[in-house]
Amino acid sequence: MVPTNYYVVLSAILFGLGVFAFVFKRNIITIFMSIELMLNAVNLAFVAFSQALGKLDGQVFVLFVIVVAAAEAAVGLGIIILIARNRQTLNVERVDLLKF
Amino acid sequence: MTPPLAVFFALAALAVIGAVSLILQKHPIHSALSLIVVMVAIAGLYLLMGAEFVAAVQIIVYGGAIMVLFVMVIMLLNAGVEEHTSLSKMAGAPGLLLVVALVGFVAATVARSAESVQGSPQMGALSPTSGISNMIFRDFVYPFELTSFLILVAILGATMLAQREKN
Amino acid sequence: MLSGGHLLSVVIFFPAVGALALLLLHGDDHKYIRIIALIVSVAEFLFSLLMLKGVPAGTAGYQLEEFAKWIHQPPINYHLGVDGISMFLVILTTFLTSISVLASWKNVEHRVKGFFVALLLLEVGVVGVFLSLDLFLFFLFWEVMLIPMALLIGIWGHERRVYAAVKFVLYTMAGSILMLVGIVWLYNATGTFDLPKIQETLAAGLLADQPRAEMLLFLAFFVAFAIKVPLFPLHTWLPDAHVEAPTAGSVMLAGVLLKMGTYGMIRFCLPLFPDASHRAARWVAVLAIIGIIYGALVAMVQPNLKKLVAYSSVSHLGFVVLGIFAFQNISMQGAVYQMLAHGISTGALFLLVGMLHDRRHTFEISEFGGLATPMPKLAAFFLFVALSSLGLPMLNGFVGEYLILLGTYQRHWGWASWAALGVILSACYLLWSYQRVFFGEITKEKNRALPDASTREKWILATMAVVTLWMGIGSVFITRRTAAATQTVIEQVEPQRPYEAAIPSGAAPWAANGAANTATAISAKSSELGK
Amino acid sequence: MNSAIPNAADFYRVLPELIWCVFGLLAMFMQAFVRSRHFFTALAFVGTLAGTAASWAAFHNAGSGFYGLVRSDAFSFFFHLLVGAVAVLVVLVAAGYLDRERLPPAEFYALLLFATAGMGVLASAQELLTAFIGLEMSSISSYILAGYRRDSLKSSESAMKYFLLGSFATAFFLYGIALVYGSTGTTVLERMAGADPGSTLLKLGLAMILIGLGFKVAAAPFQVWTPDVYEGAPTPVTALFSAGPKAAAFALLLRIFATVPAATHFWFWAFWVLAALTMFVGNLGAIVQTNIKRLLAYSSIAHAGYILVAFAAVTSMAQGGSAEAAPAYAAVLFYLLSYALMKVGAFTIVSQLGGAGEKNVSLDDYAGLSERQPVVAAMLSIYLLSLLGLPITAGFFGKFYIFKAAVNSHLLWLAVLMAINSIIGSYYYLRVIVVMYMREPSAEVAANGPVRFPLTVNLVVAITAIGTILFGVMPNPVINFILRPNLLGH
Amino acid sequence: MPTYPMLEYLWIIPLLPLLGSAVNGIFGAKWPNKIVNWVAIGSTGLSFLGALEAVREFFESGQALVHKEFFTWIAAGNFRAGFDLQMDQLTVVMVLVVTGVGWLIHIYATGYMAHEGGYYRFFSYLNLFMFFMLILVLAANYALLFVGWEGVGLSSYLLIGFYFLRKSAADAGKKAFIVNRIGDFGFMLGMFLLFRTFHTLDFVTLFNTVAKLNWQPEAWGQFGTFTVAGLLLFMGACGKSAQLPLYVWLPDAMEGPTPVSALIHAATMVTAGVYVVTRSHILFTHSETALVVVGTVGCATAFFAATIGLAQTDIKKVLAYSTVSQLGYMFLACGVGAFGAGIFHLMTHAFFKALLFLAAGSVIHAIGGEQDMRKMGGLGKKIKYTYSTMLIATLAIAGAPLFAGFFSKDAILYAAYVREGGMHPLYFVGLFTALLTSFYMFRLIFLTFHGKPRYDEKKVHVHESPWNMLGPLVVLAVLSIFGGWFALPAFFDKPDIFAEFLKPVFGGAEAAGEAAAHPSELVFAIIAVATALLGFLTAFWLYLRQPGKAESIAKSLGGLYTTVLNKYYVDEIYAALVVKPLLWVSTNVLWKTVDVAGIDGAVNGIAEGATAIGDGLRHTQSGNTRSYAVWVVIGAIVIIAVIFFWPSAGKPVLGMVR
Repeated sequence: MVPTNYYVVLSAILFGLGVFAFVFKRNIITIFMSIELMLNAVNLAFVAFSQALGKLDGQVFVLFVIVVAAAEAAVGLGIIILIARNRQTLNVERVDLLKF
Repeated sequence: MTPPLAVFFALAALAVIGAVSLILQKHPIHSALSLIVVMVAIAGLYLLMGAEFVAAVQIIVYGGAIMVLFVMVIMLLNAGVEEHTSLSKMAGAPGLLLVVALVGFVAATVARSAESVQGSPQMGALSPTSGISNMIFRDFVYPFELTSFLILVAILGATMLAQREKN
Repeated sequence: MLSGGHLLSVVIFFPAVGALALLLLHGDDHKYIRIIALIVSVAEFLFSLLMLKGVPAGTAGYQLEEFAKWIHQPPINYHLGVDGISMFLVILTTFLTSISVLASWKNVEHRVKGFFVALLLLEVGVVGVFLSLDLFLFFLFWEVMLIPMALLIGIWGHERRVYAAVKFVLYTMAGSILMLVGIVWLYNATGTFDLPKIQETLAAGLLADQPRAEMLLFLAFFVAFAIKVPLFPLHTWLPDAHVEAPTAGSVMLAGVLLKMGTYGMIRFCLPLFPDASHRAARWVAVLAIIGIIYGALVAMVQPNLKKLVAYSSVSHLGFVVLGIFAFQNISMQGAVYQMLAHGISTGALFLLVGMLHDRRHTFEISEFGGLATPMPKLAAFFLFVALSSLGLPMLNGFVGEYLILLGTYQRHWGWASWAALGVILSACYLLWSYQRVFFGEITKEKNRALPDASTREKWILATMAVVTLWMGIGSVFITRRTAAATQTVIEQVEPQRPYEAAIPSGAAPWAANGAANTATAISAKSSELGK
Repeated sequence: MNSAIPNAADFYRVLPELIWCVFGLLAMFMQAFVRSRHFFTALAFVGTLAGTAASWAAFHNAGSGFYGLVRSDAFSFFFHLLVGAVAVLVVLVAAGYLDRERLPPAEFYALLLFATAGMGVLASAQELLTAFIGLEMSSISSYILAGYRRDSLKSSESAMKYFLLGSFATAFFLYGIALVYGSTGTTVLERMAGADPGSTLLKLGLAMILIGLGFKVAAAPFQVWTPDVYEGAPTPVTALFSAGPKAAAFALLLRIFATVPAATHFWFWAFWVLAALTMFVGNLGAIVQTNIKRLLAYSSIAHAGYILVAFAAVTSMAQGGSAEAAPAYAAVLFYLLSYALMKVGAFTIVSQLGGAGEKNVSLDDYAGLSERQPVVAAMLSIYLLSLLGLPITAGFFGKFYIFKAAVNSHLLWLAVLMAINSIIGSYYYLRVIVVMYMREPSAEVAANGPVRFPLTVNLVVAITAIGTILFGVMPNPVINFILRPNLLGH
Repeated sequence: MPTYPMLEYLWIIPLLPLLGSAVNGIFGAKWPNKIVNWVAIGSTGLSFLGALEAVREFFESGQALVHKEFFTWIAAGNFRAGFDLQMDQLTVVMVLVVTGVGWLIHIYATGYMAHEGGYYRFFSYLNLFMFFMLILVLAANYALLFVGWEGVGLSSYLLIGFYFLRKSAADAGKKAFIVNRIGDFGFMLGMFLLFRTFHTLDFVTLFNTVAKLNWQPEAWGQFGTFTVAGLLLFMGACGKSAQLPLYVWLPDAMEGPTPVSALIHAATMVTAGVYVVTRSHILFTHSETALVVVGTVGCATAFFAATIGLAQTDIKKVLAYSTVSQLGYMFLACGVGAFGAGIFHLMTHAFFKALLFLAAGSVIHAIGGEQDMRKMGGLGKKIKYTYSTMLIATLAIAGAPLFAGFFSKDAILYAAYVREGGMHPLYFVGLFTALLTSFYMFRLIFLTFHGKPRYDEKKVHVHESPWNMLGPLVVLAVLSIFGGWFALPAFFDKPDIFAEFLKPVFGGAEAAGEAAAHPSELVFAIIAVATALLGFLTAFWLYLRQPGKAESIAKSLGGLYTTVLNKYYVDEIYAALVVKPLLWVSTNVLWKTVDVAGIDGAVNGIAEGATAIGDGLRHTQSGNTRSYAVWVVIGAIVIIAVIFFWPSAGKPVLGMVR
């Protein structure tokens, strides 16, 4: 039997890597992927907890999260396309018209 | 060590490696692929925890639908190797330190305190899947309905944003 | 507690009605706008005179009170009341407003409507400040008054008007926002905003055991008022505001707005926080004295006539603050009187300076010189006003200053002596500037053909002159009515500690117990002096 | 978990959301058949209004519904009215705007309605996941609305930034939920009441939730996105952002306090620090702005800071829902109301004066406005003075109640900091007024004459202005309502 | 109809000139000089008659002190200053002098000013002066007295600056007012102290309190109420009566028209100081210190001014310094407790000094505005009346026997000598001053009227003045001869009417001075006459016998002479030590540094600081999403840090005060 906190720590690490990726990647798409990574980490935590607590709702949450993620993905990619069309770049650092 | 533990470590290692490679890869398509690896690994962990329904959804929706969407977009915009700019002063060494600090602390805290979490470790009478469906359609019917609108919003938005100007 | 109709509400809000009437007028028939503004302001003045009936001389406490619940939670009430002090300040306000309207008859040419609307709204705010007995209401009027004044300065002012306007508002806000914190704190302590109630609660010794809290509260109020007065070193907004403001603005500013600060001290600082006042008195007095001398000296060397008058206000208001914080009935009376006198004489000075500006469009003294030849009448009025401002007996300025110094001397001979230097200096700067402006040969060709006072101006100035003279001779008419009020304040502030203790060390031995008030005390002292 | 199926009352309790969503759907589908802009405007107007009105129904069926996922009470009623009213006003503003900018109306209104629905959910959610869904509904719609002017670089950029950072923060929020769930075994707020405050996991979870919501309410140092997004987004949308989502997020925070004592334990100092930081960042940042939209954005950061002061006051009262905290709650609610009024009003005028493509949004374009359009200038001044916190405006009472709450719970120094900030604030609000009244316009500014205001916009301006003054003179009704003891249904 | 109408309505006396002033001031501009004359002379004349009538009634009513309260002027707390007039023997003297001499000078002025512009203005001011002066002498309390006190200061300001086109005139006026203010500073403080101690400023009550409650006099060096109050009042007196160190304004005041110099700066106003000191004699008699200071200052001034007088060449300046010197005599008298003598000298001095000025004016008038004696000479034959009257006045001031000055000055010197307590130095200095006095006066006479003309006889044709100018001269001449006979010294063994008359006022105070009618007084008289004669002879020798000798002596004196000629450079010293530094400090330190740079700088600095910070902040807003992400991370860290590590975070916080 695998102790719960193994899972939770793993999720924490993955979440952290997601944050890391978000900060250090430059390609908008990749950045967006890192968000997905973070969400996955969260899901892992949910399932781990639900298993530990012996409650199912944790898993239900995961489903909801996945749906939300999908929605976000759709919109996000839409926005990315828009940016790519307007700016001819996917480098987030080139998109800084609004500042100060 | 016990077999499940071994499996766990294997999958965990796989997930972490995937995540790291997502960061290290220069080309978005490679990042996407490594993300898929992560997701598969996580799906494996779900199975290990006996949440097979979730695992399935993970594979289908995430690994399938969403990541395909990503790949498609990458192709569509034929995004090349990410150029190496560092215009942001914050996201350099200081950012690194901060992020590490944050991650380190969170991980540590969780590690220390997570074993406190336990309840009655039996999954109840009915099998997870039917239980889940019960919950979704009774206890969580309201958010469930809301998600449907959420999807609508997404569709609306995607079309709205991605469509070319009429005039 | 409700007695006698709604006179005060009328006095407060009548100008607002007038302002509305003006707003309905068409923007560019200036003639009617001016006339209506004049009618309104004069009518307002007459209304305010009605208060004289309502406030019989010698009766302490608030008269003509009005009370209505306004906001339930926290309990904020529409509570008005008037006593001898506030009554005359209100009358001064309404009087000066009428004068200002007349004074701006010609020299306001663009956005005439807005100008008079602002002027009337300003009147509303100021009168409200003087009449509210609810801290919250008071604060409300206190803030509301800012905007019209700022607009007066900022729109119809001179070159650096914007800077001056913003500076004015920021300075005042800086003070008042802290006052708001103080007010809220008081509310938390006492559970009410009603001045008399708070007064009772505090008098019952609510803060007796926490001097620090009392001092902080005192400061929260005092700083706000000190900025308004303005007390050295918080005065630097004043020269700019005065110089840049249009004539009417300066008149209202000097004549009335500064008084709001001193009024606040009398009405809030002393009665609510007597102990803190006593502890602070020494430092306040020092600041006031510095202000007196400093203001006079700086005024003396100003090349700009209007700035000179502005700094003279700093000096004069120093006297008022000193008189207030001497905690003597006499000096308090003097302070109140000085407020009114200063309102009239400095107001008149600004009017005259404004008239010069109308003719020459400059305030630089060096631009004038020998003006007595082309405009003898104006020169005569100017001299008259200057004399009243430098405190010539039989003119209004003297009574206030004399009483203040006399009273202060009873408290502390050193303060009075230093302050009295201001009497010398005021003569210096006023006469010197007067000489440079009016005496001697004409130096600038432009000045040779300047017109003398027009009929309108003559009437304005004559009115001021008459009031000046009347206040100089018939001062009792006013002091009789303010006596009770000031006495109340003194009683509220004094019982905290016996008189003796209130004399800081440094009082001369030969004046140790000068306040003892009976012949026996005198004879007792005679023997002591004999040794 | 009871096994009864949802009854009618449950649906009454979420009626506003339902109506908003349904009308959203209508708008979506109608776009295929109807071209007329007016139709959609009318549709959206009716929809928002109906939904807002429906919150009466929800209020009359007070109580928790859907197995305790949502609760309808005075509190949720207040927020439904608030976000609903904002939506109505935004619809009116947008009508003219979309027309001017040649933007498709249907999607806009649909998204607006969905966003409003999402906020409604947030306001009445009793369970974290539901709240999360609501949050996402409003957020995702907001992302799209921000980028609604597709062809404009700024608009699309603001959409991107809002989206990326927004979902970043959402991830934190979600992680927080996960941890809380882990430590308490539930996501239903009421069931957390008994949670052991000592649990580290709970601490961390609540911290994460605070991070997520802190981002939504633009508390420093999460405020970074605000100016950019506000500037880039279409101005009516900006108006919505500044009022709606913020209010909803604050609503959720208050809910959490009211029901989870542990939160109040952990969050007090966090709020103290956030409040101080936010006030200063907002005000100091605003001083140097020359673009009016940006300036207002910073000012809204500052105001978030003021509200956080009230939150600190709430938390410093040991038990969230207890009696002595009531005034603090009232302060927050009243402030949000007044703030929504003036911000919407101000942005309305800004959007109208902006002209085609929002060209004229720099301060210089406002020089001499009082000469060109005296009424508009006067109205804008009213909002600004209210933001500045001058008496006889709603803004003053809002600030006053917050002062009161702060002093009441001995947060004297926070009150003083707030005082200092309102002085700094008064400086830049005055600057705008000064520009409008006291500066001569440059030649080309003077050249483009008065902008005409369509009826709908005038209506909005009138409503907001009157509201600003009215609640400044007669706050009694509102105050009495939000000071009711059973505000949060306990 | 009350028995003594004039005493009942005492206010009429001052009011009349006020009316005259007002009428002339308001309407005079349009009127011809004639009407202005009538108003001016009429009003003053009537008030002179009123005064006479009042005095008659005063005697008739048995010389009981008259005290009338007309209305309350200022009242606050236990302080009351009423418009109260009183009349006692001292007042009688002053009122008669003021109205009488004043009236004469008015008449004289109608001639003198006939050709000046601003005629109405002049008389309006002059009447105003009369009003305030009368208030001053009639006032029944210090506050009201102060009204007159400041008022005369004002009128002298106006009259000195009458030729306001001349900068020197305007300056002189300003100087006079400000220097007086410096004195008033002391005067006010004196009043405050008195009120603090006695709770009244009313003469009668105050002095009675002192007398009845038998306050002990203060010994030398004891600074009790009496000493301090006395000295403070005396400070005021110094300002008004041009004593050291505040005398500087009087010589400059000669910028005013000559009648003004005669009325204000010789006869009446400048003696106000003496009046105040005598009026409050009881304070001084209670304080040895105060008396000594008064006496010494007076004596010193007398000598100091006389020395300056020696070298002056401007005829009016000479007279001015002689006035200062004579005032010194009066204070000397007060200092030695001979208040009666002081008043007596005040009166006689009013006569002959007014006469001197008027005559001088007549001379100036005759010679066409020239004031420099070096450009005169030999006028004696051309303007006989002026000459003779002026000669009489000179004899009087020099103290020639049987002339007014002889008696008064003699009385003072005698009192100074017999006063016990080492006052002898004062006597000798006084005596020497008498010598100087007669010298410079005769120098004036000789330079002006004798010798050969030093002016251009073709241009200037000298003419005697009209009768409306000569009339007053004659009257005053008569007074300067017989005016002294009111107070015959003891050796005439006739009653000293004047002293007797004033006794009710000064009571015991006089005892010291006048008490023993001592035969030796004759000796002193002779000595005095001898010194006067010596002075006369010296002048005679220097300026008639050997013209030019004076210059050579002056040269031989060298530096000393120039110093004296330049009035010991006192004005320059004041300018260098007081005025210039004050202006410099005010401009550069107070205004430019403290105000503009300091306070305003700080305020604006704060504003700029805030802006700078704001500017810094907005640059963290780099527009780069990645750095924004870092900010979010920072925020996360902050919150977590606070929640986990903040002291006292997480504990129940009810009732914690922050």
